[in-house]
Amino acid sequence: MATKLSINELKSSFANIKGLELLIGKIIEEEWDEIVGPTPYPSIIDLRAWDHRLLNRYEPFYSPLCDMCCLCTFGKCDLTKGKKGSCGIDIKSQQGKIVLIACLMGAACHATHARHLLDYLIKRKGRDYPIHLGEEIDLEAPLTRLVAGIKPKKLGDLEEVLDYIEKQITHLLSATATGQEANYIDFESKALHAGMIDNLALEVADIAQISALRFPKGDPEAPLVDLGMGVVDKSKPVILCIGHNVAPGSEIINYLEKEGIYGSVEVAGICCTAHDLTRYSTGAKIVGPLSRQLIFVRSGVADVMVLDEECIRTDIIEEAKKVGTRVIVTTDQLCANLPDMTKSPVDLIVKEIASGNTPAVFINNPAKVGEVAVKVALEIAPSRRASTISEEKEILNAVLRCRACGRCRRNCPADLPIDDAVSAARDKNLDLLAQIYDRCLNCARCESDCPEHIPIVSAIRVAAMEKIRNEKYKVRSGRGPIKDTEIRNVGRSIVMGEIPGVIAFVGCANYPNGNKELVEMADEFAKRRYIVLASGCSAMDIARYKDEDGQTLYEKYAGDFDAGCIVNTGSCVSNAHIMGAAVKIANIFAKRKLRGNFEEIADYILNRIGAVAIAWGAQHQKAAAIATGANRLGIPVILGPQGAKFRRAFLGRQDKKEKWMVYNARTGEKVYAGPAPEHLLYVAETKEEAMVTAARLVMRPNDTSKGRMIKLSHYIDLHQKLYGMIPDDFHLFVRNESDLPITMKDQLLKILKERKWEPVEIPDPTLLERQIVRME
Amino acid sequence: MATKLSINELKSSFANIKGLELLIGKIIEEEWDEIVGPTPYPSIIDLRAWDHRLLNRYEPFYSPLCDMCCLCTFGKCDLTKGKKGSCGIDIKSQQGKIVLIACLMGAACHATHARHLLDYLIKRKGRDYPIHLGEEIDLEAPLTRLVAGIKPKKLGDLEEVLDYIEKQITHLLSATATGQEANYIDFESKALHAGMIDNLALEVADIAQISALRFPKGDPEAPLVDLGMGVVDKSKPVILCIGHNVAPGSEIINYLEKEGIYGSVEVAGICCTAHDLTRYSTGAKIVGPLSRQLIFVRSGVADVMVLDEECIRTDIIEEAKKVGTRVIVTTDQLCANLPDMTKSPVDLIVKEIASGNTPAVFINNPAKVGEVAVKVALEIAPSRRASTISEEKEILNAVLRCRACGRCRRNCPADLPIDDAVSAARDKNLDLLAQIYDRCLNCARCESDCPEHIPIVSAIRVAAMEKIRNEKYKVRSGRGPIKDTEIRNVGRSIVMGEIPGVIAFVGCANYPNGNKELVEMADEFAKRRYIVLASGCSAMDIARYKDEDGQTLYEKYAGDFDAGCIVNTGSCVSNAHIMGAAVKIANIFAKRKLRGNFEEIADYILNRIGAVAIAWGAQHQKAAAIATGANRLGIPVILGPQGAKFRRAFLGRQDKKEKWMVYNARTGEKVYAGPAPEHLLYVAETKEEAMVTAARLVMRPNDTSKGRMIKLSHYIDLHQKLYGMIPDDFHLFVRNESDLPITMKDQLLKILKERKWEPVEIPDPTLLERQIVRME
Amino acid sequence: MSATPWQIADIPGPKQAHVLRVEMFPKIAKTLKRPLMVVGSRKEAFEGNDLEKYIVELAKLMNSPLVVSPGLCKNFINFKDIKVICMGIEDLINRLKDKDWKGFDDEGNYDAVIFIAGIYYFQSLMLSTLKHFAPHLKTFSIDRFYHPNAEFSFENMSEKRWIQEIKSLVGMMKSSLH
Amino acid sequence: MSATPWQIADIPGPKQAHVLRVEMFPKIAKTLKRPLMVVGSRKEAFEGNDLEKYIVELAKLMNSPLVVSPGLCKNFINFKDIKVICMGIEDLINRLKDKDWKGFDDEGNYDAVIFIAGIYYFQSLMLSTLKHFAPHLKTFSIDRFYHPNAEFSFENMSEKRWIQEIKSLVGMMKSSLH
Ligand code: SF4
Ligand code: SF4
Ligand code: SF4
Ligand code: SF4
Ligand code: SF4
Ligand code: SF4
Ligand code: SF4
Ligand code: SF4
Repeated sequence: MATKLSINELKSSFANIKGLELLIGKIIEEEWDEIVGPTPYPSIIDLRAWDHRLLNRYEPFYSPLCDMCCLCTFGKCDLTKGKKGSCGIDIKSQQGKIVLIACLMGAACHATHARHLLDYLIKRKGRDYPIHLGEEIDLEAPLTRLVAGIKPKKLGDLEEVLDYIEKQITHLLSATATGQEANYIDFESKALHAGMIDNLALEVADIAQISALRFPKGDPEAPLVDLGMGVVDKSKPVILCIGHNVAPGSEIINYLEKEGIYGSVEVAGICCTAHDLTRYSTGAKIVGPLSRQLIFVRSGVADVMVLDEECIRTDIIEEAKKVGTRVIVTTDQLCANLPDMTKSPVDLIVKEIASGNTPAVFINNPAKVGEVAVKVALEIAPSRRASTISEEKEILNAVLRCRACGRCRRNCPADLPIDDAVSAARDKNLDLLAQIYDRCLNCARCESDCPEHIPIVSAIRVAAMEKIRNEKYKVRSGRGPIKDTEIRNVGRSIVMGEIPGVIAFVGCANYPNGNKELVEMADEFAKRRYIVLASGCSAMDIARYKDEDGQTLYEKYAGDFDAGCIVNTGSCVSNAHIMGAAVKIANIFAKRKLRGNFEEIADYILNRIGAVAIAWGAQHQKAAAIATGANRLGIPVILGPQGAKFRRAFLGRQDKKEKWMVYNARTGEKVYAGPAPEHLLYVAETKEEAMVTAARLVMRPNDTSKGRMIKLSHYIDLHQKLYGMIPDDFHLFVRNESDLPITMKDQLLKILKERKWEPVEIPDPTLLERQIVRME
Repeated sequence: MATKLSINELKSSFANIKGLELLIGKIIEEEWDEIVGPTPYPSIIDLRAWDHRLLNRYEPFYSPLCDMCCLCTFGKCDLTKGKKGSCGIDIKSQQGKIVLIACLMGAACHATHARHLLDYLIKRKGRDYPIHLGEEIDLEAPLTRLVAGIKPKKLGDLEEVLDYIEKQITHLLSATATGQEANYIDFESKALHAGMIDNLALEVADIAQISALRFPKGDPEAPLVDLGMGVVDKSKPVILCIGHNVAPGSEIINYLEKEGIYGSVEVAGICCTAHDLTRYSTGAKIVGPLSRQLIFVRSGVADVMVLDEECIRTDIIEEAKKVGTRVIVTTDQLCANLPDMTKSPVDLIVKEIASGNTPAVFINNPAKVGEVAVKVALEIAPSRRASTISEEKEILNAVLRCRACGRCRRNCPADLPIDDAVSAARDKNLDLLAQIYDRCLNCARCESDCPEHIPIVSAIRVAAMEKIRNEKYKVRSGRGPIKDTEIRNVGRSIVMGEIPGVIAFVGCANYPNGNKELVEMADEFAKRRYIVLASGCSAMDIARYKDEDGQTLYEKYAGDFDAGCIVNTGSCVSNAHIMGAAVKIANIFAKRKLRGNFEEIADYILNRIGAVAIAWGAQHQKAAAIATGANRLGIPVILGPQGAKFRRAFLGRQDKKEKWMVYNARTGEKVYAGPAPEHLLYVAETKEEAMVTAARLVMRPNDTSKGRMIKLSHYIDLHQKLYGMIPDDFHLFVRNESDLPITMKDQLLKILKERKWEPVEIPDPTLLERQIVRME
Repeated sequence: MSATPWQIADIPGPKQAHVLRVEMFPKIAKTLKRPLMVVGSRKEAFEGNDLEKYIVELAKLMNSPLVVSPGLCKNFINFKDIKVICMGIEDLINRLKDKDWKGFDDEGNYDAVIFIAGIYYFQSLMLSTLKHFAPHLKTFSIDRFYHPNAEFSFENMSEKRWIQEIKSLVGMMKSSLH
Repeated sequence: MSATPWQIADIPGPKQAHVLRVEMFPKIAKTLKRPLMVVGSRKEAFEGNDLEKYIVELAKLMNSPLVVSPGLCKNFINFKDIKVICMGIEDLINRLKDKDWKGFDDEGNYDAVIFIAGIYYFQSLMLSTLKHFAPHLKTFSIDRFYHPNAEFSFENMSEKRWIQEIKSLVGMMKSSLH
């Protein structure tokens, strides 16, 4: 402890990582007696053999978005059809490199976010503040135990995990420079490493904030909170938080509470910060995901906008200024060329901002942000200049200029028929524009290319005004981790296959057709008694629809980790708990050791746990990182059609029998186990394909016959319902007759005979030689 | 020390950073009594104010290489003429982001290289091994002291510097993701931070290896060693090392020495590893820079090729295999999908490789690499299959297929008239091809696009065979840092301007017209008694030319840090000593405090030290990082025309008087100090422009009249010689009449009068308010 | 109506599709030995017309099986005398790029793929995969968009005009066979 | 001889230069109020011809000063009746993109810039800067390369043909003035 004190005398932020050393020793030697597995804190190459195994079966499939490379001054190099760049690289390796860069950008976001949070929480609560996720959660940090090989007890213990993460990110980034890694397989191995590192960072961030702030701790009955474009009470002063880091937002609430005026000021959020605000306080409100950012800000409803980090429109400060909304940026991730007033006295800052002298400032201190934001909001709210009817008229007048040139559509990333909609609006029909509202990403690219400078997104807003006003939904606030008790309840059914699968809806809002398809998918799987999870923007978007009874899915289904329920884990960082749940099953139900034992656990999950993630609107580099991390752990991911722009999938080949051999751990024999799961990362063109593919990808070699029968019957049923036919490939998933759904048995048996099907054994499946005679 | 021991029991590579903690306390409290400046271990925002000052004067100038952005699944977004991307970003900020990514890739390379080296050296020598750079160097780590605010005594002390670096890189990378930093000014501030971090990593790497290996320690008379395509003795077994990390190469030499056979096996290198091999042992040979890699490997002269990291052609393993050269890759940066034999016994590996069963392997252990490489080389050398005359004929036959389609030229990054050369060769004239050899980058893009599949690069090799054989040069082995005594000798003359300037030739070999122009430039400045420095590929390329007397510049000029000398600092990481020399002048000569005192020192350098770097062939992301780091420290950099592909320059505007105001520290007044230095980062189209620009950029507000007179006279003289006229702008650099070169005084005075020139005061210049009343 | 990528920034590089005019197609089609028609999931394409019918006719005329993206295969399963395979397009492309793939009839890979009605950006990337990794295949887009990543592609045109073009394509194919 | 970027991969994006034919230029030139001619440093361009002479003539005909890149200004300093400025091109571009720049005669920025004889890749990027950041300027390349980043550019052509074109350009300009 003396050591730690001497460190505290150092002012630099870097010095914060000191003081850990003695503690680590303690944990390892005294507090966690689990034996250390083969790969604690794995280096880039420690898990390379596992990656190569995966990549041999699930080969990288590249769809280059660009044929050129422009990464060094030899470029641009044209890499079309076998041509190589000046550095000798070919398109495959170059695409692998680009994918790795994307995964690293994503992982770096989460690592930085985690570091910011941890620094903040340690400053507030101290390095010794305990990590505690609630009574029924002993396995507090499955990924940290698994990857880092430590059992974190205190906030301070997480610092060394972040040190490790930052080192790995640096080494991986280095490998993307010109003249480093040469082969796409090893680029993908590195991307898988980056993905694992990313997931670890997620966990660090979320368990830190759950422990130290007053978030729900794995509570299936986390409260229902307000969500939607219409939930903000404009009669009150409004503070809008955008981003991912809850620190400034929570300090706003702290300050309001301290002053006793919480409730008379609205605190609302967009993107994951919104999730975390409601986890911090049920009085906070969620406006919506990224895809509602621009329209909401343009409404001018916010008095003050507080930006933290990630997923913030680059032009949002300009947009805010236009409607008189004041802006505070709060982290080193987004300084926006604004004056740094961190060290100025609060009253001066408030005056500068409120007067409009300096309508946007940088304050790198969450507590100060809290006070300033509230004071400014209170001061300027009375004179707020929300959008007026005359402005709306002006917008609709601008629409008259449309000359149907079609440039807006051709610049729209979703290829939405916005030109037709604007033309129709010109002819006084606003319906098409209002329809676009549901599918629109709020990206404003249409606007950007309109030769008539028509404010198209504003026109969409005006056309959908009625809809927007009525957008009031309920979402279950993010509960965080799955309880150990829940794992004990369902672990067996999942591993045996009797719960047909765990389907997680994750990632961003870049959907091909708006959020409704997401809702339909979640509903379908919940109805079929899969376990449904959701996080991030997807968790919000699932709430953005009501059924005939006026209920959102969160009202319709319970929030347990159980068949037929829908769990909102929370913000993007809470994705850790989705991976974590799989890991927990392996540990709690199957008693597999976690500590530094990545390969074995991933092998377990790949072969036994029917979990699949659907990132239907994956857009950000973080989504690439999260998905790739899930893949390394043996969890397949399905992307929407825009996901092809990540440039890489991991695809299996049903038709290549030799790829589907596993060891039977009981005998050591290599046996054919069928294409299960068939792909690790797959891009589906439509929701129909996504659903049927998910139902297929939950199948695992370890399924019992009863489990397989259940999974197969959903697969076949969904296939019939959505494709109109029995699947061509169902026989590949039938090991013996008892795998067949009873109701269709005769019909299917006939087909099996036609297809010359023969039964195979159900192995105790593993890809790892060393699992063959398992010592436990 | 007990702490440290408990750590050593931990196996993970990560745990290596432990054990430092107590030491730091010691250093700070006991061993370095310099007061801590304002910014030890600066965060991203600690030096932002300095950056904004620089960026206000030297505004970012963007030349987009691509109008589109493809970084997330919203893309591609077209950003032409004011259009914004789906995330709201405009082209300026997007370009700032791309520049930041490049700088980070570069910084990550150096950080990773430094970490690899340090881990290796600590493993060999122990964490307590002293940092010692020779008798006349007390200021061992100017950048570390300046930036980190620590005085490293032992190898182990450097670990925390790398921790810091890795953290900064991660946070900066995070800011490049979609929806983070919004403004180009702050992207550039972050790029400057990345550059500074990069330079710090350079220093860590080089002082560690200089201390722990037997490198020259700042020796002006470091030995002359062999360099050139013709220096390798093919009659011996040949081991070729390519890359930047000397660990495996030095272990090859260790093993040869141990076995007593050093001298009977050739150890040669390409790229910076070659520099460092000769620093380790004068018996090693330098083949050349990156631009000789392909041709040399195709010659088949190497029996074994050992690859470490950075600047390695992605296809070089395939090329080596074609000529029977065996390959060992050695680091996590380049695994190349090769089997990991790190843990196999040496004899087995040797057998596998030598037999050709597994001609290329991955061995992640330098000592093992050393042994294996030697044994394989000895075994296979007798049957080496070097290129034969019949193959050469075959190549020249292929040339006959040329149909003069011109595709080769249009795919050549240097726009070389390779089509004409091949056509001429078809008509039996090989001269043009041989001329191309001198300018060719060895990138093979021409070949890659030839519809006739003519092996163009091989044809160049054959045509230049005679030249290649005779390429035997001498280069002074990299001496590393500048001695404190040298600084004392010349510090004053530099700061007063009486030594006209320090010109450093740095960076890669992507020259517009081959290396000869580089030689001419270096010669010109050395002749004029500037202090000339060189590093990396440039230091090699300066040696690749002999004068009438058969001497290279290294033979012609002494190796001191003094007027009219040429210093080879060494490999890329030795660039740290170029920055370091400037810092040392501020500290040793001017007694400015270093510790955590970045702003003041950078301000000092910018206003007083006439140093300029010329990166004539800057190609790699590392070059972008190094240059940007130099810029933050106040050192201008000139790039060759390809450098425009980095997409950003920092340009001053002579014609805007308000941009050139400085404080006079003596009085606090703001005074006009002239456009000195005019630019921070400038792309010159030709060597003439580079030379004249360098002569202009060495001018500093602090120059005494005598110093300014000397600088001006070189500037005017070079301008007349190369441009044919007196510069339009010389009057801007004349503060009073005594600044004028005596020999031209009358002529110049007349012009001054025409231009309505008026004298101004020579200030004690600074950009920092707090320097106005300086306390020392 | 010009040969610029439908989505403005969908510019892959120097290699971009040759413009395909309807009247060129029958001639080209004759040179193909094992063509494969692939229908994507751009559902709007099928509204208020008989596109399915023309597609099926075309496939029959070319003697090609029909792979239909899962989002739309229901529209095709009731046609007679035509082999309809309901399969994810990415999965299909992954097989097509493997020269040694056995095809749907075990007789080997195809020699040409004709795409229609795909979601533009997704289709573009699938064509990119084939452009880079399937030198053994010719690729055609007869969608209403100019697809730079195809080897031959229709120009951009309106939905209405496009249906006309498809109709006349069927007509020309018929007469070219007779 | 086609309007594809001279360096194959020099494809910036959707916006690429209109092809400029010699006969179009005199007409366009008449509409320009303050043109500026800029000569780059592609030294080979000046070998074995009188290019300097034609350039000077052209500049005079357009009433334009001549900015010459430092690598070549020696070739131009001896011409009479023409203002030759020897200035780094990047520095020049940096000023040109500033609408408020005063120009070389203190009368303000120019309205058009005509480039010739630049090093291709460098020239391309300087044109890119103007394309993005100088909407107030028209840019022309009359070099022998198609420069996509210019607003108007010659097509690719051989050195020989190009000199012919420049000559006839001078001729046409002359007769258009008389
Ligand atoms: S990294 Fe390689 S492919 Fe990319 S631009 Fe540089 S040389 Fe070309
Ligand atoms: S704002 Fe909506 S309609 Fe406009 S381009 Fe973006 S997604 Fe398309
Ligand atoms: S770009 Fe503008 S003018 Fe053209 S169709 Fe769209 S809204 Fe109308
Ligand atoms: S990779 Fe992206 S930035 Fe580079 S050339 Fe292609 S589209 Fe442009
Ligand atoms: S990062 Fe922004 S500009 Fe780039 S592709 Fe994504 S949305 Fe477009
Ligand atoms: S590309 Fe080949 S055929 Fe064409 S000119 Fe060059 S060498 Fe000759
Ligand atoms: S190898 Fe030489 S000639 Fe060929 S493209 Fe590269 S630089 Fe040009
Ligand atoms: S100078 Fe450039 S090319 Fe040469 S070794 Fe260093 S980074 Fe590589």
